[in-house]
Amino acid sequence: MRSILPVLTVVAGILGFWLLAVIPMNMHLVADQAQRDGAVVTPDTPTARQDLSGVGLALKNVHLIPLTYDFQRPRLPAPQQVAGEMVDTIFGRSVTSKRSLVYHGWVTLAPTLLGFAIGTGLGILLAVGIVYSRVMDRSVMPWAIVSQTIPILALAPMVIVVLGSMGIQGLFPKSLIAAYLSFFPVVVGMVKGLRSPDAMQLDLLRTYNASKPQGFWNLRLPASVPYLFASLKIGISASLVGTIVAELPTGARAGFGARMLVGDQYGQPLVSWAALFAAALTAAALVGLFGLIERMTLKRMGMQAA
Amino acid sequence: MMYVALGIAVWILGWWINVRLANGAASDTVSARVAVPLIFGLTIVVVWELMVRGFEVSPVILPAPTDVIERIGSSGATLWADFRQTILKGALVGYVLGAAAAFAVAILADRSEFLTRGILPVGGFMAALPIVGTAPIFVKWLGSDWESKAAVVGVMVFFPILVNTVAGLKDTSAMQRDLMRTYAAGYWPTLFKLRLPSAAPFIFNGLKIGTTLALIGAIVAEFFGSPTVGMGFRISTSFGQLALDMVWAEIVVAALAGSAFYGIMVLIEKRVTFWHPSQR
Amino acid sequence: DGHANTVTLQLQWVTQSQFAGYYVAQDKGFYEEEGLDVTILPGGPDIAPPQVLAGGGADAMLNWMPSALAAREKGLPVVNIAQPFKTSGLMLTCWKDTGITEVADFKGKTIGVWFFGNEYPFLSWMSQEGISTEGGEDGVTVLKQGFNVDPLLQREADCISTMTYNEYGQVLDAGVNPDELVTFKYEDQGVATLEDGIYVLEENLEDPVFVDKMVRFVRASMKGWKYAEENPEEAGGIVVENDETGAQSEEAQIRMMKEIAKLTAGSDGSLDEADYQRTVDTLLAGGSDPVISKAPEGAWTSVITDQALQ
Amino acid sequence: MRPPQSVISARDLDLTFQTNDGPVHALKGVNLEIAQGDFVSFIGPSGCGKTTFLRVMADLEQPTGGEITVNGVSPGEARRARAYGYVFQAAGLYPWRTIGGNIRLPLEIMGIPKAEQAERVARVLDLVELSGFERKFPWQLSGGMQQRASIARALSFNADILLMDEPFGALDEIVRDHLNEQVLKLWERTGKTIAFVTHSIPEAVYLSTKIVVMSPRPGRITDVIDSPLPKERPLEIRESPEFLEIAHRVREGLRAGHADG
Amino acid sequence: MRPPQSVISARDLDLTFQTNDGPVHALKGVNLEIAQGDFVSFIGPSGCGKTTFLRVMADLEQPTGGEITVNGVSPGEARRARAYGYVFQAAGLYPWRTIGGNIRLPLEIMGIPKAEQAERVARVLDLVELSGFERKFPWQLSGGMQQRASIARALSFNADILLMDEPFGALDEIVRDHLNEQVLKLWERTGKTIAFVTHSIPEAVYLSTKIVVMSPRPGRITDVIDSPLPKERPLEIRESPEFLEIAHRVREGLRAGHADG
Ligand SMILES: Nc1ncnc2c1ncn2[C@@H]1O[C@H](COP(=O)(O)OP(=O)(O)OP(=O)(O)O)[C@@H](O)[C@H]1O
Ligand SMILES: Nc1ncnc2c1ncn2[C@@H]1O[C@H](COP(=O)(O)OP(=O)(O)OP(=O)(O)O)[C@@H](O)[C@H]1O
Ligand SMILES: Cc1ncc(C[n+]2csc(CCO)c2C)c(N)n1
Ligand SMILES: [Mg+2]
Ligand SMILES: [Mg+2]
Repeated sequence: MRSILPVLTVVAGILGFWLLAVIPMNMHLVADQAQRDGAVVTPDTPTARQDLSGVGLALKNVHLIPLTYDFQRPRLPAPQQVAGEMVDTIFGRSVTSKRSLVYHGWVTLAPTLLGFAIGTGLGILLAVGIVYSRVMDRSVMPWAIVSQTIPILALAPMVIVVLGSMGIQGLFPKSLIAAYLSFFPVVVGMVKGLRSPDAMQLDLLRTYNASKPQGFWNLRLPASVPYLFASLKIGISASLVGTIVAELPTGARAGFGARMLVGDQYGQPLVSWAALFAAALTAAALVGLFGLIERMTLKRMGMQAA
Repeated sequence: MMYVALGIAVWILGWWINVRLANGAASDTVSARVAVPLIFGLTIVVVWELMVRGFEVSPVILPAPTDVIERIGSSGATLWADFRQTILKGALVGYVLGAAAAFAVAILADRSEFLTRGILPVGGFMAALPIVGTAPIFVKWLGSDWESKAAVVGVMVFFPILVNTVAGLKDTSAMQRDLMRTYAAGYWPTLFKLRLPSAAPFIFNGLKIGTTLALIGAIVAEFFGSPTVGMGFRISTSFGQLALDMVWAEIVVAALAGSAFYGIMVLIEKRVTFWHPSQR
Repeated sequence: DGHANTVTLQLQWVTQSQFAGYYVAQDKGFYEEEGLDVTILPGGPDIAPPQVLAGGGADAMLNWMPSALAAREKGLPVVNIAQPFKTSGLMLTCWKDTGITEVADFKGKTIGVWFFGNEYPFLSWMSQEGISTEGGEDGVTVLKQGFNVDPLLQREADCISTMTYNEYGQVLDAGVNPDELVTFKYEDQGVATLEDGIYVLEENLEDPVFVDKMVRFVRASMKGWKYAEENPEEAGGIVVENDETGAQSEEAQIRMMKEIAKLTAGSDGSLDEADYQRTVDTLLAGGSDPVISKAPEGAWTSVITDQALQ
Repeated sequence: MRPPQSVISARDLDLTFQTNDGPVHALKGVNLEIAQGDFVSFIGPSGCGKTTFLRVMADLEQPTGGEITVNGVSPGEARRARAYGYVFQAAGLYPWRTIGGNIRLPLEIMGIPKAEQAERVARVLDLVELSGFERKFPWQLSGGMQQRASIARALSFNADILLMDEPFGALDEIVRDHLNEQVLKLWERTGKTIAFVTHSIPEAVYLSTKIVVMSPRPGRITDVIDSPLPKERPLEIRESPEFLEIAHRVREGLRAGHADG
Repeated sequence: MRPPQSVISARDLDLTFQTNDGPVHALKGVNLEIAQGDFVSFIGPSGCGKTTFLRVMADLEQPTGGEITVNGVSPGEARRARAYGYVFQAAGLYPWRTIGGNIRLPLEIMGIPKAEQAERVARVLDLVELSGFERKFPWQLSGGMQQRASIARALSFNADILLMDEPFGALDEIVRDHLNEQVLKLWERTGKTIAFVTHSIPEAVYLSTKIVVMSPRPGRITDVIDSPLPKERPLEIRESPEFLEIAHRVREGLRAGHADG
């Protein structure tokens, strides 16, 4: 909570920069349009204008600057345009409407959560395997790293087709891509966490002649909780990115990914930008939610949040 | 059926060898450490080959590893050109720029608690912007060539490096800082002689995460507009042509390059942070 | 079997009036009249319809013939069973102020081209004109064009690929006057290739049950197309209703439908062998790296349309 | 059941660690008998093998030579029979468990019924004077209190042998004195056999019936001193001549070990 | 330049920390004069403000009341004039620097020429008997050697005052005895003024010309004992009656502090 003022300051700084950048970014397009509409523009041919920078052009055509903030097809939309579009599509529509961002948010969120659950479960299982089995540790870990160097957008269509040919469609294929992206941070974090007990804590259990499962439940698992939460927070936003990536090859029907694509294809940058920001807000909200659960859990466990 | 049975047999054999190697007396030797993952990978490849043959999977759905290897052999020049365009230009330039920007901002943010508190959450928000949304925007702004790819990469690697660097710069113990104070050391000596060295393990953490992101970013951004060369270009074009052997050849190159990039970072990390307990 | 009356159709792009005939047939109950239960799968930038067909995810797909023929050569025997689009809508759109007036002026210019199997017509054309696509003074610099018209608007490219019914309209929507532009329709250049045909897997055609349902499918689809041609307003509305992204505007889809109608106008669904031959000839002329190495055999059949149009 | 005389008996014990820099001879030719009810302190310079010896008794390290029995059986069997409680140098409480939960840990693992667990926890908490802190988390307690909790944890399951490795190393002198008194009382009351590692000469002399002086490289026993001090030991005893005399002997032994080490 | 008599002079020094649980009165009404060449030990139970007092002298903490001068000026000025060397409880060597590099650190910061740096490093390494270890990294040395390196680091820039906060807390008795002897020698040889925090009564008595006994809540000075022991102090002096007598007085002072604390 103490962060509100600093965050607002930084956001204000970014908004200021953004507002300034709108002018040179859109100047050429605005000048072209203004000329078609009969305004006087210097220089007076698009090719000549092409040789000027956005700032240079703006200085020569100060009267056109206001137009850059209200352009229908901007390179860089002004902040208030994006905000307007978001307000309109989030609050201005019934949540069941295809034109509501809330509806698309849910379309994206559902596979995100499912994929996250799958990825986290898989990640934890793998981590347990890696911690308890030398063979898994030595053979699987390097390939887990390699798996993350594969460009997922290239793999996603094939995964979708293969699953589609098995009659699996809808939520699950997207979830699988989401799981693929979210399992890795969980594996890495949980391996670290499960290995975090020091030699003395392990020896203690040995003096009690505790079994492996007892060691897992009483020591390794609780010790890994802070690491788990750190990974969950990375994993959930990775999962969201995975779903959005998967929304293009599933036939770009609905969801944030589809909105971004279609907005881009049909010359509606505001649709894309609004979806983009909505996606980031969703991720931030999810991360915040896990932060909250983390704080509550660690408090109950007597460990302060890191 | 024969192939399937053979596949299962190969799997069991590979696993058995690895169990012997990993638990055996020589398990800590360098060769065993390299051999175990290699055998694991080889097992997967062989099983993949056998399954593709056994189930007669169409090559336009999943090519056999042998086809992919053949393609790598026959298209070396193309793969190399794509590698140069995507990795050496897009990914590397973006990585260096992103890392440099992250350092600069981290050091700036670090000068004031206020800025740190403001920048980290906003940075987290920016990092959550999905690449499929940002890539078209950068292509629109910076054109189709590698510059826009470098920008995408820069933005992607920026945040993890920033967060880790900020955390690292904060990681000095009170005693280490007090020591500097007793010497009446100024800001810069403290930065260079204490805080940067002690932040190095964190910084490398961010740099390592950045390596895989850089590759993925550069490749994926090419899907949204590119010249007629590049790994992402080739993947998307070949996929449209159903030349899946080429798609997988590029994926193999990407994985190799990514692992090598990561490995190089690990080596540098070992050299620079040799003093850290995790490296001893 | 249970699939005797179900059809899954894979489109090659997101829901838009380019596919109005199918949506109309669905909406107006033409499929139902034929006793069919049809599922329409929208496409997107990462969907290769032939692959979906190969994977068994769809019974039929829409595709451009160059791409389909290339898939055939890759070992995926797809067959054209109907050709609702008579005319090609593909063209290059250039800024007039770049000085381009004829094809020879392309030299030294930058041109945006769609890849993903759709680059073949362009490459064949350039090769017939003797223009290199490797850039330089005497060649054209090719950009892999994304999904929008920005490279032209931002003047990163001098020309881009557009469809008469979609991207060209977007350029105009962006405020550009038609007289600022020069267009080169493939149709006019004699290098048109067949677009938006219906394709199925060859092996399926041996199954009379499958053939029968395709006959009904094509018949109903063509009915849909003809209805759409005559009622573009209604058709545009139906398309927008079916667009799950909620980002399409009815106005744009109606306009698109009107343009599409010009392309489907001359077709009753059957493939005109002369068009086919021109497509193959164009592709075979593809210079050093031709799309197809030899004239394909059995790449199309009139069996379905013959029955459907009885 | 167990031989009444020797609780721990080591004969010619050897332990060599293989390290990157070559072998480290941590224990060499160690012979020692500890009788039922003994309080044995191990003292010696850093690296002389005190911890290693304790860990061998606890089956946490395997000797590379010689023989050792604990309660007449091998250390491994003794461990599986839960024959001893081990107190580590640092308290090592699990931070996610309350003090009560930490003490309950061995009881849960050993499958002791819930009702009895509660009762035992209450008893040992009382023994180390921590009643009322059961619900607190470790970080809510001072270092000395944490250390007492860790002793309570080792006492909770009533093993006959208590192995304590520098349990008070991190505490200040006054708190340490206080805990020393409490350990002595506990020992008297329970009759346990205690093996105790320390760096402090007064502590060793004050607590023990037997002081084992060790010397490093290779780790070996250089002197075993049987204390003539009575079982009743007020703190003031530390200024008595007998006390100073034993302390002097220990110090000499230590210095000799250091000189040739 | 500097007043010959009083190197450190505290008058009515007060320091209150504001914490979540309310204010902590770490120092209250502290008065103390330390003369040039004194060896002053601070002893007292945990939390009585020893470290805080040292940190105030070093300008690492700001007093909330009273006055203090170091070399006749404020602690801040003294710090900027690099008037003292500070030795922390843990060695706190930077792990990425060699032993030589660690000792060179303050010299680099103070802008001392390269050639002179090398010469000084060699000299202080010799002083703490670590010649030959210049190239080693901290973790390659034992705890005692690390501690000596950290003392060398504080000596390298030749400040008049040495502030040492429990420098030997983590070491074993024998090594500690040895280092105590060396510190004494160093003090004699250099005539530095030393302020030394310890928990060990014998250590305080053995080393000091002046022993300051402190007591907690609020942290205050309860006794200042001037030692009658001669400057020459063999280790055996610790068994002499004068020594035991002073030790007894310190212990009584401590116990009193604990009782009412
Ligand atoms: N796991 C190990 N691997 C290798 N060497 C070890 C290991 N444990 C201990 N040693 C070495 O064995 C010797 C004895 O160590 P030990 O811990 O028993 O000493 P100690 O007497 O307990 O010392 P301290 O008083 O410092 O605790 C030391 O030289 C130590 O470095
Ligand atoms: N930065 C701080 N903030 C709040 N309270 C503090 C701070 N530093 C010390 N204290 C409190 O001030 C009191 C004196 O602490 P100080 O560290 O000076 O004790 P000490 O005598 O050095 O103890 P020890 O022997 O344990 O090192 C303690 O109660 C401590 O909790
Ligand atoms: C990745 C990709 N690029 C281009 C096309 C070609 N194409 C066929 S129909 C159509 C829509 C025109 O409005 C386009 C662009 C494709 N299918 N996929
Ligand atoms: Mg030890
Ligand atoms: Mg202190």
